[in-house]
Amino acid sequence: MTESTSLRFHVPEPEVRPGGTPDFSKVPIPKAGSVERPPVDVDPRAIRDMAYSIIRVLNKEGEAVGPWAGTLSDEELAEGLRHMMTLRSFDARMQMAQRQGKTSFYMQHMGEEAVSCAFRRALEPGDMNFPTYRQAGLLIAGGYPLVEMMNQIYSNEADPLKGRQLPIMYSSKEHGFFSISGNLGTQFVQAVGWAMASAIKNDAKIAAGWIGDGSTAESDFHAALVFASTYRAPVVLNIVNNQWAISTFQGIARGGSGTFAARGLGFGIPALRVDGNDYLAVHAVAKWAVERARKNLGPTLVEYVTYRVGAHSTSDDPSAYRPKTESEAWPLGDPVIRLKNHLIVRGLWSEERHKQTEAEILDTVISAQKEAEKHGTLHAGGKPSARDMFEGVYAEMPPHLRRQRQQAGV
Amino acid sequence: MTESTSLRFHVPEPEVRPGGTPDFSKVPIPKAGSVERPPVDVDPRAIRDMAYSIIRVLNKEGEAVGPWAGTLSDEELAEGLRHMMTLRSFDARMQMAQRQGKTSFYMQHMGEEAVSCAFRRALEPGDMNFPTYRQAGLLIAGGYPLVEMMNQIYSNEADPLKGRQLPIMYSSKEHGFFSISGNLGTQFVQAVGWAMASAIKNDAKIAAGWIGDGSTAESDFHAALVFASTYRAPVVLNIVNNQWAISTFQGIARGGSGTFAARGLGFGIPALRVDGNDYLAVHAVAKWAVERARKNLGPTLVEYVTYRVGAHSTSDDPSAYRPKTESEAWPLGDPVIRLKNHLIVRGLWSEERHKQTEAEILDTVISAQKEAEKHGTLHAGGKPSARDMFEGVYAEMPPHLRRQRQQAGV
Amino acid sequence: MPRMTMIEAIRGAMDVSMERDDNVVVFGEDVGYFGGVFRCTQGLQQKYGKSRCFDAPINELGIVGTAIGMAAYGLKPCVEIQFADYVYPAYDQIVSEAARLRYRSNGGFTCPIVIRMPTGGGIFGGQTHSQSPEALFTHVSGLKVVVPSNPHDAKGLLISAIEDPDPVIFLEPKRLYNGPFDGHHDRPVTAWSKHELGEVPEGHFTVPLGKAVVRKPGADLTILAYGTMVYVAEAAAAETGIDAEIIDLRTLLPLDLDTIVASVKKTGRCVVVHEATLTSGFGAELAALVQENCFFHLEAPVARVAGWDTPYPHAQEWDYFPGPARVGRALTETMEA
Amino acid sequence: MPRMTMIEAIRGAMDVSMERDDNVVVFGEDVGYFGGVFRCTQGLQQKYGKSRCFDAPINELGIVGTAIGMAAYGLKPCVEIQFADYVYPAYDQIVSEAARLRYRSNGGFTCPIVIRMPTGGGIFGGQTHSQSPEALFTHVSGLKVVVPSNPHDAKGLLISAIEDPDPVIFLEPKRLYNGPFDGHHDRPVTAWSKHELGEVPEGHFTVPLGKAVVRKPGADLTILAYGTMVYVAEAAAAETGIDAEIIDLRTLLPLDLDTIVASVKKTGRCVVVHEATLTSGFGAELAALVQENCFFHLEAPVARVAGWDTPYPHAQEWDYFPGPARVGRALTETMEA
Ligand SMILES: Cc1ncc(C[n+]2csc(CCOP(=O)(O)OP(=O)(O)O)c2C)c(N)n1
Ligand SMILES: Cc1ncc(C[n+]2csc(CCOP(=O)(O)OP(=O)(O)O)c2C)c(N)n1
Ligand SMILES: [Mg+2]
Ligand SMILES: [Mg+2]
Repeated sequence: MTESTSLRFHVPEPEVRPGGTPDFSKVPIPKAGSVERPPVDVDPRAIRDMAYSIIRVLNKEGEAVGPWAGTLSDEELAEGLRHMMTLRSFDARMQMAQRQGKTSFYMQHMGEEAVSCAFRRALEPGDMNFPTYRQAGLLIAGGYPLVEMMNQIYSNEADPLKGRQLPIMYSSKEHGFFSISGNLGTQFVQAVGWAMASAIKNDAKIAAGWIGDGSTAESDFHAALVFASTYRAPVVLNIVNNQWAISTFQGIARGGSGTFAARGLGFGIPALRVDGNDYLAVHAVAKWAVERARKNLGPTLVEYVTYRVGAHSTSDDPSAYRPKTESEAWPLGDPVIRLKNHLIVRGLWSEERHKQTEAEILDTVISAQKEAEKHGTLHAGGKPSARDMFEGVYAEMPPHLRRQRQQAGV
Repeated sequence: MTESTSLRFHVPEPEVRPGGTPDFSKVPIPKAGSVERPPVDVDPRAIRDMAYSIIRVLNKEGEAVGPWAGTLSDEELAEGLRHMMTLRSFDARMQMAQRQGKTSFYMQHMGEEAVSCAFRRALEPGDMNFPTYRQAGLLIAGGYPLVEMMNQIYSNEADPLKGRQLPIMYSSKEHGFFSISGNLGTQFVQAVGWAMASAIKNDAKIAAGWIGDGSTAESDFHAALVFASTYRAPVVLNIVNNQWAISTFQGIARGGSGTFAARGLGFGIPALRVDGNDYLAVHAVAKWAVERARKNLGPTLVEYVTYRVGAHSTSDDPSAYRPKTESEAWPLGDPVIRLKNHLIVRGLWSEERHKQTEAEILDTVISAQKEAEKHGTLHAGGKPSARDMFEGVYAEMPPHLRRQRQQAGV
Repeated sequence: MPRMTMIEAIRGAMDVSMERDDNVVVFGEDVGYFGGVFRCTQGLQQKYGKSRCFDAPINELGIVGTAIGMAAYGLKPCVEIQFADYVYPAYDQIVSEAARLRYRSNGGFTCPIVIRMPTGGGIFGGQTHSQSPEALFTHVSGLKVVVPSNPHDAKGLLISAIEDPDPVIFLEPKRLYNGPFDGHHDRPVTAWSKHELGEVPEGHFTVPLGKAVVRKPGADLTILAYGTMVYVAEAAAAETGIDAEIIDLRTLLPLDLDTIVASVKKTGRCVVVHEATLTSGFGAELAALVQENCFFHLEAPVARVAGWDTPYPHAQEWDYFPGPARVGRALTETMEA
Repeated sequence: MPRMTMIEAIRGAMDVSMERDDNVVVFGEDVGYFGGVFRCTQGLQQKYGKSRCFDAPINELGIVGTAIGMAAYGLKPCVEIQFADYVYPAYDQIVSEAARLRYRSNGGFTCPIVIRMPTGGGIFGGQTHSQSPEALFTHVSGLKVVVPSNPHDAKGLLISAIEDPDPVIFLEPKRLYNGPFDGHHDRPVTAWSKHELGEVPEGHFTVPLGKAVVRKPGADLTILAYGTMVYVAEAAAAETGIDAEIIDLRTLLPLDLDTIVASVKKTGRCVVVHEATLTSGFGAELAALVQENCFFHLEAPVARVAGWDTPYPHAQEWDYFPGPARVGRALTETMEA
């Protein structure tokens, strides 16, 4: 009975490494418009295949096609483009500010702007996101002031978080943006708890959890799916698959499952995959999932297929682990260009208008930056006090902290 | 766009509670022999439906039917029956011993004997189980001495674990039985690590992980599936679904997924469900999964559908949360009776022989018990020394423990 | 005043809190229909419905993680971890999330949760039903850590904990559930119905967090204890005849240092006792604080009596448990030093 | 002897160990092809193949859990947790499993694993890249806890840890990776290439676990430190002119109590410093032990200088970090007490 063959250890590897030629030809990309749009109360078992496909709306010609098209008005689309352009411009300025030593750390969204910007539009006031560090579009599309974001990034005297948090770890209850943790995955299950609370109170608010491809491996991901499945929590569980987790390609987290969306199948949770670089598709799927949650139909798992064009963070240099030109070979293109082209095809936009908007946005970002820098940057100008460091550990400062503050002489 | 409907909180409930009439009519039980037996190198995606069915071999008439029949010889079947009867007899004696105050705690297997007893027969020497507290059949079917088990249960002077562990938390490397933890789930992922090690060393040994239906909710379950899927570890991942986790019915852990086996689908791991009260079916499926592992085809997830007839442990009284007669209504019957009937139908066994065997086994168990009790029971007779308590924390005793042992005066 | 067990007192605290505040919800493994393996939540689901008291999947991370989300929403979850030994899967959610949420969001989000768990040994529970992990929480800024020693305090402290705006770890010495236990396992135990601290006010009342209490005034030596060890200390003092002042800390974080310092300055000697393993136990913090604050009043080193630095053994439970004899020896030695 | 950074020394220790013993395997997040975010494993995959050094999914529980299984099989896994701040998801596997496996199986199964992780602050890493969780491990019987302070020790201790038959938590002060850091963030840092402790023997050598070392002999006062704080202590002693004896503990569990006691009995004064938050930090255990063992030799209370009891802040990093000024103040006060 014993097999004499000896076992072999298998470690998944990306197709190419630095020096090789990027090749995404094995990534199946369905035609735009080809994936059905089921009713929101569909039986999850009837749509299992959707976990292995990709919902797309914008075709190569820049047209919006198929059953998922048409969820946004012309004005909303133009505004959406502005949001993405603003996020990109913001990122560029803040990357530069970090290089100039104005802050310690930054993380950009290059290539992934559509995901958070379009998702935000599907929410209502009172809904709550539990974001990772790569969804600042939720704030920008939600109208959160750029200056406040910068104040946080600079840890300056006007920082709404009093210098306590790492740059970009924003928090705004009013803007439906839960305090970012920094520990991967932890907030996915908290989103489920928040949604459960809304159901317990018979309210109508829903939650959205966010997680990266790499972080789906974390235990909190499982906990979130278990609790969401059991209590049918009104939550949208978003996986942003940008192909990389720092230096680790998505195959290490995904293993033999084919897709990340497929993880939902074992929980009876509808699982959709969507072109994350297609603003229209992201919005349409978000709207579908949000509607399900709001109608008491329970959780939805959504995988956004996108690509992290930039470095992981300002501490990272991707040329050490992937070909420099990989992002250019990425088959789903650039979300800003794709929406821009769509608007041009529709006659709602032009190259000139785009350039002009770009310049306007840059002005806005620069003037916000100037405003923020009046309040200081990490190592210069106004900064939160050492006193602030002792506040807020508890609602009321206990005696031992008061003694320590005294000892610190602040 | 906002739905005015208010959300409702959903908590799954079992069909009946104490006072109600047990009703399993909604549990679909496929006919014995009706589920296909794919080749071991089948593409997992081709057998997704098997996660929602139940592989069964023994039919109502006690015949072995279908493609999964025929993995065991007549002698092996008779021996299998003896193993299950021994486990049942052992359980009865030890339950009683606990009530007599000879030990602090016991957990029995009533109704689940086939799972561990039949699985053990599919393994080779050198393979390793990472069991929970409800797979003592692995030891009994593997020939581990009953006296040793009892010495451990009694925490007596001959206890191989020196009184350090809770009763029934056996450990035997020689018998391929990893030290039971007591913390649920933790060992599922350790099994995967053990299997990875075998592959790393190009050996031929495989591992088996064990977990209960309730414990699949734990994070370790997810970690195990992620690592097993990514590294294609040679491991059989066993879920024993005995319908209850203490007072909690399986619907709380399972949520909307339909079955526990379905959890494997999102990982690209073949997932099978099997009649856990059918010795022949358990063995056939175990053999299939073990062969896959040994042939470098990677992990298999197996759900054993069974029923916990007894209390969770000697600290539990199930009449507080489920109808007393629920186990009688359980549609998959009793594993001992079913194998006995099969052997009788086959002309290999008889009621008389069964009674006689029962008596023989009782004798064996009682004499083992007498032997064990010579070495003491928890509160009487020989016991491990207080000195033993300080040993084995580290390979070499560090100075602080030596000081403490001295202080203790032992 | 009615007399009751600690289980009844704890249940009463949740009952009162759920009655007064719709936002209080209770969940955990087996706590719903069944009412918990120690029956602390018995009847709450029947009274308040399945939305307020329900069974959770066996995932401690998920129990605490969802509770944090609920608390951010505005609820006040009071969750049960079946045994303190099983809290570690939730450790990241407690340490990285619950404890720091207020701080890192500058008060934008808060986390008023209570995490209850039976703790301590003395029931032949072996390694996985006997641990006392309090020191793993007292090192975490942002948490409060409470250990009641009797039904009266258990109710009053638990109500305070539920009403507290910050996360509270609430450790229930399971050996005390049914009666005070003086460490003499071979003698019959008094029931709470025979003990004055079994007297518990009906309805709402609180025992404030952060306040210790002197259980027995004394002149010779101060014993710092909490939970089960309060009674062991009483027994040891009685047996040695040493006139010890016994302080029941009740809250470990934040600690009532003033009460401790006042007592040690008076007695000049101090013995700390706990069930948890010695090294890096909470006794280390107590000894460090006492010598820092009372150095020039001390006649002898602060002594610690604690569980040995081994996993909690099964058969050798009474060799492991810091009983009256061991505590008594430390008292005598400290008096003689 | 070659001079090298602490990163190179740590890499060298793994290299030597993998070379000598086929059973040594190295894995963790980003440690394979890329060689780790701090590059501690750079080149190991290329040299030893993907079966011996590989990337892991982002699941710390799984990293430690599979390592335990591998160790039970007979391998010697040396795994990396990307930052000590991310070890909590693996806490249950470490505390309930790795630490107790030998004990509960009476030696039938053992767990020779090393869990490496960058620790400590001083790099503007905020709450989630700055923590010093050593005290959360020193309370756990069955673990060993090591904190090197220089390239020489880092290599020798890591080789010892890998060869040790029991689980070792190996905390690498990331502020020291490239050079000793005396706490003066506004001054240029010396590189290890300019420091004698940057001299590291080639090939195999060990520094034994459980042995402290006197970094600087002195007569007036004993400073107990480890990791980054060794250099802060040196700076504080130099600046105050106090003739302090500085002990670098190197291993926290098991602790080299003899070296500590001998020194304090000589000096009569003791200051303990660490980066971790004060309450229930490892300094509490040190202070408790010192007063227990040297009470009648002490001229002043044992003082502790530590991180404040708050989460690690970003902007206020240098207000939080226990720098030379704060340590110096404690030295002076202890001399004057
Ligand atoms: C618990 C935990 N482990 C490890 C890290 C370190 N870390 C930060 S980001 C990152 C990669 C995350 O990848 P992914 O989830 O794909 O998100 P992405 O960065 O691509 O958006 C890692 C490993 C962390 N922050 N938290
Ligand atoms: C981490 C952890 N949490 C909780 C428990 C308490 N506990 C012991 S058994 C059990 C139920 C387990 O149910 P299941 O997994 O279905 O196994 P079964 O007992 O039915 O075989 C619980 C909650 C534990 N031992 N470990
Ligand atoms: Mg990613
Ligand atoms: Mg079960």
